Amino acid sequence: MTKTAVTFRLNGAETAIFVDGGQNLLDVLRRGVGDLSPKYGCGQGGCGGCSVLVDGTLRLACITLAESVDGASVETAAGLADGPRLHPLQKAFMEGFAAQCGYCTPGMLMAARALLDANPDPAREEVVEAISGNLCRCTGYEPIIDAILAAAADLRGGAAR
Amino acid sequence: MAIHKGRGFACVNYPIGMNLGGDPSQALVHATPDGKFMVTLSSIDLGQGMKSVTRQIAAEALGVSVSDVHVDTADSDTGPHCMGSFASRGTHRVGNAVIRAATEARAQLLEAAAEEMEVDAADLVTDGSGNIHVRGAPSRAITVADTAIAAQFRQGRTLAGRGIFLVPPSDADPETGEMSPVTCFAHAALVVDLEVDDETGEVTVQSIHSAYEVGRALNPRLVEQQLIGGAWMGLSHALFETTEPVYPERDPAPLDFNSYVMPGPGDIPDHHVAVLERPAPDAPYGGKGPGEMCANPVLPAVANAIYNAVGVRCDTLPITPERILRGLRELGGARPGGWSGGNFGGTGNPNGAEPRTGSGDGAGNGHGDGHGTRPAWMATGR
Amino acid sequence: MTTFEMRKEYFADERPEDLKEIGRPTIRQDILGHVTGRSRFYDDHLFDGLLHMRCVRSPHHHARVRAIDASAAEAMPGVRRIVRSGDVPKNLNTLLSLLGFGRDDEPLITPETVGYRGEPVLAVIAETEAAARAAVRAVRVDWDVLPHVLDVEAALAPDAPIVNSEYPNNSFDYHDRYDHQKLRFGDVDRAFQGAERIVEGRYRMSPIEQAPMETCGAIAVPESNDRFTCHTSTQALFFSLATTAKLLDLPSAKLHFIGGTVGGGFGGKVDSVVEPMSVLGAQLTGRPVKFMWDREEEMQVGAPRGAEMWDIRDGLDRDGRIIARRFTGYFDAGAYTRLSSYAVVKAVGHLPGPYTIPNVAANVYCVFTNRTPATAMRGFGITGVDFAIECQMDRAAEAAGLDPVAFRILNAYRDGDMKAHRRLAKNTALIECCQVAAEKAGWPLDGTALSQSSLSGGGGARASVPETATDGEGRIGERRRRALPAEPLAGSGPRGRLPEGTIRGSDVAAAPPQRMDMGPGSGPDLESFVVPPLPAAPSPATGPVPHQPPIAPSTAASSPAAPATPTAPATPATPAAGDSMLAARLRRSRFLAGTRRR
Amino acid sequence: MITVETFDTLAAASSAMAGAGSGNRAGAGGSCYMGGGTLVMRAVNYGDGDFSRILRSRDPALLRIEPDGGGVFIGAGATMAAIAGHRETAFLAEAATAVGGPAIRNMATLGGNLFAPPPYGDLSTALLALDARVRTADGQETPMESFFARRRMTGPLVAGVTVPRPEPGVLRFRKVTRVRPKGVSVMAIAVRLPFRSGRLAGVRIAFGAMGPTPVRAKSAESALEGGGLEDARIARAAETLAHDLAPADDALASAWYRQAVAPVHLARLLRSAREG
Repeated sequence: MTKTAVTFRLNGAETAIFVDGGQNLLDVLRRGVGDLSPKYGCGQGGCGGCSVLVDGTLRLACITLAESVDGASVETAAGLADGPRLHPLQKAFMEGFAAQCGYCTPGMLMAARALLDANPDPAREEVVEAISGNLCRCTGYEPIIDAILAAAADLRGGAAR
Repeated sequence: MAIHKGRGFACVNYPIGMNLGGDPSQALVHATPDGKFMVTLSSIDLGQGMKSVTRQIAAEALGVSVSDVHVDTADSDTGPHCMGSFASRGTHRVGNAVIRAATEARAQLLEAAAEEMEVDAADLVTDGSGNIHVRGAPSRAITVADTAIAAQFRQGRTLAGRGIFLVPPSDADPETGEMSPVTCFAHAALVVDLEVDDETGEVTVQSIHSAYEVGRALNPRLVEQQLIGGAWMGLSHALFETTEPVYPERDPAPLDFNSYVMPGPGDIPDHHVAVLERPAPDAPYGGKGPGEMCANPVLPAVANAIYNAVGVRCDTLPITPERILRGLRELGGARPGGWSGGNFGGTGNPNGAEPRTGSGDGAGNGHGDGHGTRPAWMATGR
Repeated sequence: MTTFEMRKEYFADERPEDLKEIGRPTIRQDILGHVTGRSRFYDDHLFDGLLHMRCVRSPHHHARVRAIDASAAEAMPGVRRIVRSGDVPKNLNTLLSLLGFGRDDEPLITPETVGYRGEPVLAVIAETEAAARAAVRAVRVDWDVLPHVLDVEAALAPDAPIVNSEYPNNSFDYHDRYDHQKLRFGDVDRAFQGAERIVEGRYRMSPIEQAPMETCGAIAVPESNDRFTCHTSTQALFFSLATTAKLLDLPSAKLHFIGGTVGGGFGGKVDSVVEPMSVLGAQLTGRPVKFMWDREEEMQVGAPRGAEMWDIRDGLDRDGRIIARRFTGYFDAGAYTRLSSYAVVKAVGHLPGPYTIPNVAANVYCVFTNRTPATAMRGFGITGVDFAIECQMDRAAEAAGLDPVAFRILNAYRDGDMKAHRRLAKNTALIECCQVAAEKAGWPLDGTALSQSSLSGGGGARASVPETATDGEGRIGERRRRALPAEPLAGSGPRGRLPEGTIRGSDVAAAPPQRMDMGPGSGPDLESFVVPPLPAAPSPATGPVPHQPPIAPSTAASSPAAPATPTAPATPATPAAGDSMLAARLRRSRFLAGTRRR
Repeated sequence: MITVETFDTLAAASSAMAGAGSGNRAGAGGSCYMGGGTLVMRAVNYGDGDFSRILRSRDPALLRIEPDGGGVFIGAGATMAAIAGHRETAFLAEAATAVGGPAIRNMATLGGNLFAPPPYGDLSTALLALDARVRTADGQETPMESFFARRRMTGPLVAGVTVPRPEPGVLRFRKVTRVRPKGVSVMAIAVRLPFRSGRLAGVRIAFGAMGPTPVRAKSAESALEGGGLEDARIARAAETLAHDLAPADDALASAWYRQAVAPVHLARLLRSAREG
């Protein structure tokens, strides 16, 4: 089988790997590179469990052709924390009981991160829209929406200080 | 077009644990050399909070801080048997097993402390934050850590416990159905307020006011997670979900989340929850598992609210816009407040609507007289 | 918006508040792993040389495999192993065999006749998932398509296709005796005759997918110590381990199962299909093998909560008390038993809902149809009938002209009441929940409803078990006898086409008293048998018996002309066989015995 | 096994595709052009595409959104997010935003939307209502309607569309879904309602998910043409829909339901247009 070399930055670290034709980014991140934070939920682009940022843009890794990220910067939930220091979103999800089984959480965090990067002061409806491609089967979404709003407030406060 | 408001009620009880018993769970507890405790299970945490609630139960039963307890699960080589995480059995069965294991470990802890302090173990109590002292004399104390070190390195004593909980198996009688299904029940009641679009059959659920009796809320935030998420799933089952939309035909069959629909983050109603606690005598600190029963009352309450709104009895799940629309067509249009009336309510009626006396003429006649006036209970809540 | 309040004033004197850790909103132990993406779910383990296993599945609801040609698939690049039904050492199981409940009826990989669309007949193990998929597509199966049945009522008809050869009546066998589980408490038919109002309803629900965000899966790894480690998404670790040991005929000591961090389950991860598949794959290849469902499989092949249908008939007195309630329930099990048989028993134990009703009867069927087998889901055995009951309660309240909440409080069970399954109610709190929910919603209740309590008003006369009418209707095979093969069916005992209520001599040992009068918790009082008034029975003499309403039509208010009381044969008193049956069940139980039998 | 070929220009990709004797999607040669991947990669993941070769192009022209005569040219590679966020295509923002969640909108392209089977194709429905023209790699332009009538995976690759720019408020869009805020279409409706001297002139009404491709409701257009948005006229237009729509049953809704509520949703959309 033909392999294609792909080079990209993963959470800031240079990464190079050979991929199969048609292989998706989720598979490459998980099995190839060993970043297990994005999750397989459907392989259809329908659940958001594999949400990652590619060059700062929210994408679904399971329907991203792996070789299309050659030269790009990929960010995953594994890169959210700064060493032991959690990102405000992580803290807010933790304190707000915004995860139960935790399987949707990494994807949800990346969707929220994409929102807050673009819009530090979102209205509730904007949060709802931002996570509308990310499914959660446990929480009923309410705690997740609250946590994202709390993190936004935290981030704004942090910026002011 | 018209949007019709409706409100519906339902209440349920829910059996806790596997039906007919025979579903044991075990737990092991042991101390590390300096008095931290490991709880070893083979139970599954699938989001309901098994690791967290058993940790709190163990801490309580041991008399130590939750930060000094860690739950390790699930490895069949190290964790003793557990029947599994289903049937709302986790808190009840595993929790009881953990209490037993922790109680045995605690007894050893107190004996070890008593030996160090040269007092009677029966006179010792724990303060829940790492100290053991003589009852009524907090200054006559030893730390849990020192006790554990002494037990291990001086006394040669283990601080460990084993626990099992089993509701003995039973059977159902073939002729009468006599049986001992479970030992305790959780309870719930709720009111759903919604709107029905009588031209499209679309339903918008606006609010839920609920009361859930859970024995004891061992961790109120975990209980809240279950109740809020469970009510969401109840709405989903009431209005959205099916693998066979035209059951019993198998097609069309949803194959993805675009066609297997569930309420999105924009479909979430307000939910005002009250939790009542009537501890079950045989449950860990009285706690009953809230994880399954929370969804159940939502389904019929939604159906009843739709009937209240437009007079269509929705007896088939899920209650899709199509089913409602077909019902409306059969009915010849919406019959809001569809209900044949009765003499009830009267006190604190926020609408000021007069109670009516209806025909009460029996089954299925949901739309007798006086559609224009709503019974008091139909009034929109706060 | 969510609000959350603890109503500590209720049951305060039953609840010591001296606890330190219990009741605190302690943060979840697993939350740091969840928010950092480092929680290890089953698939979050990496193995060199991991192989991928996928199934060839039936496109038909019911079909026989004439031949399978896997030669092209076998020759494809990356394909390591074709796995055939013959590779499964003990290729027949029923999940609840671990409890000694039901007969083995389902293969892991089906050798010949498939009973549902999606049933596996072959598996492929390959280097990549893509290679496995390509190989699956290259397998050619020659199918002999058979007639199928999808509707529960049609499946119970005499001439319906046989879905599951182990249960040729298309219904699960209860107690080696009946084609349904019974509940009999008091005498509903007599009570209907005295009822002021009759309320009836039929309620249905279609199958529901548990839809955990993590699909079902397992990775099995051959270890250097001649064991297999299995990382699994199971909800029941030892259940899956024991099922795997049984199907693969492996000593359980060879299996090391690891799980416990699961991406949602909701009942869909009890079935223990993925674990034996992956371990089998690891056995056959000597390499780590992953078997997981994609989302399409999760939705259509993974067992859903089954469909149900409930008929409820209520009789109300003048005051709006429910004096009789009768259920006929149908659980659509799909092609194999899985857990549906047990859901039926659980549902029967739950009837008639949280209400005190002096006369209750139910016949509940576990029906086989040609669809994906059903299994557990959040609310197992209860959600469907609770929907039916609570819709019915609104209908009945309407018929009685009562406020729906007040009507429920009027009929609610209270401490000390006898339930239909003959155990006393305790620790009840339905009334208080009704009151609090109504209060929060601003739903006005009258003084009577507000003054009620679960703690009072129960017991006394409500604590007794009423004189109960029983019957022998629904013996195994009665319904479909004419359509089935002539030879006797295994496990169903001696039978003949006898009128309902007739009990043959050879059946007497297992036959029940026809009417029993029991005090709370007591055994049957052998002195008090009387000949029961049985409901009107269908004539046994007329041709193929169409599926009758399992409890014969009542003769209440709506048709007052027929207070049918056919005489039934009196029968000698024999105590119910519950104890001996339990013993048999325990003897059969592999799980309780704790060891695997050879 | 899949091979992927990436070309610097659309023309090169198009001739490679033509050389393979196939078209935009799976053709005789088993080649498939991939834009954003939302549909193609799903098929790859599930192994159910009938192609073994994926063609891509990194031609920057595919991403262009720019004025073109009296209208706008949108490159086939422009994503929903790009269209929703671009000043030149602000009139399409509502329809582009109706597609998927944010991640899908960052990936899904105009080109893919033109070929998406129902219940997808919301943006294409709006483009049909606007009488856009599909431009192919060979420079030819085809009206949307003819494009949909002959839509197949053969022929030259699509370079983009040119869209006549509607006056503000002239394009009205409505998506009916089961799930909020985002679900796939029970139906999508796009109407172009240009008024000239108080009368409608050049009405176009398009429905998505009401047939194998987005489709015009021409009888309803005629009912409105030359008049205003009076209730009676709206009712008359709504009544005619059954003639022009041919929805299928799917897991979201039956054909019966779609037909039953299409007049309701069209009438609501028209009334809301009247009310501004």
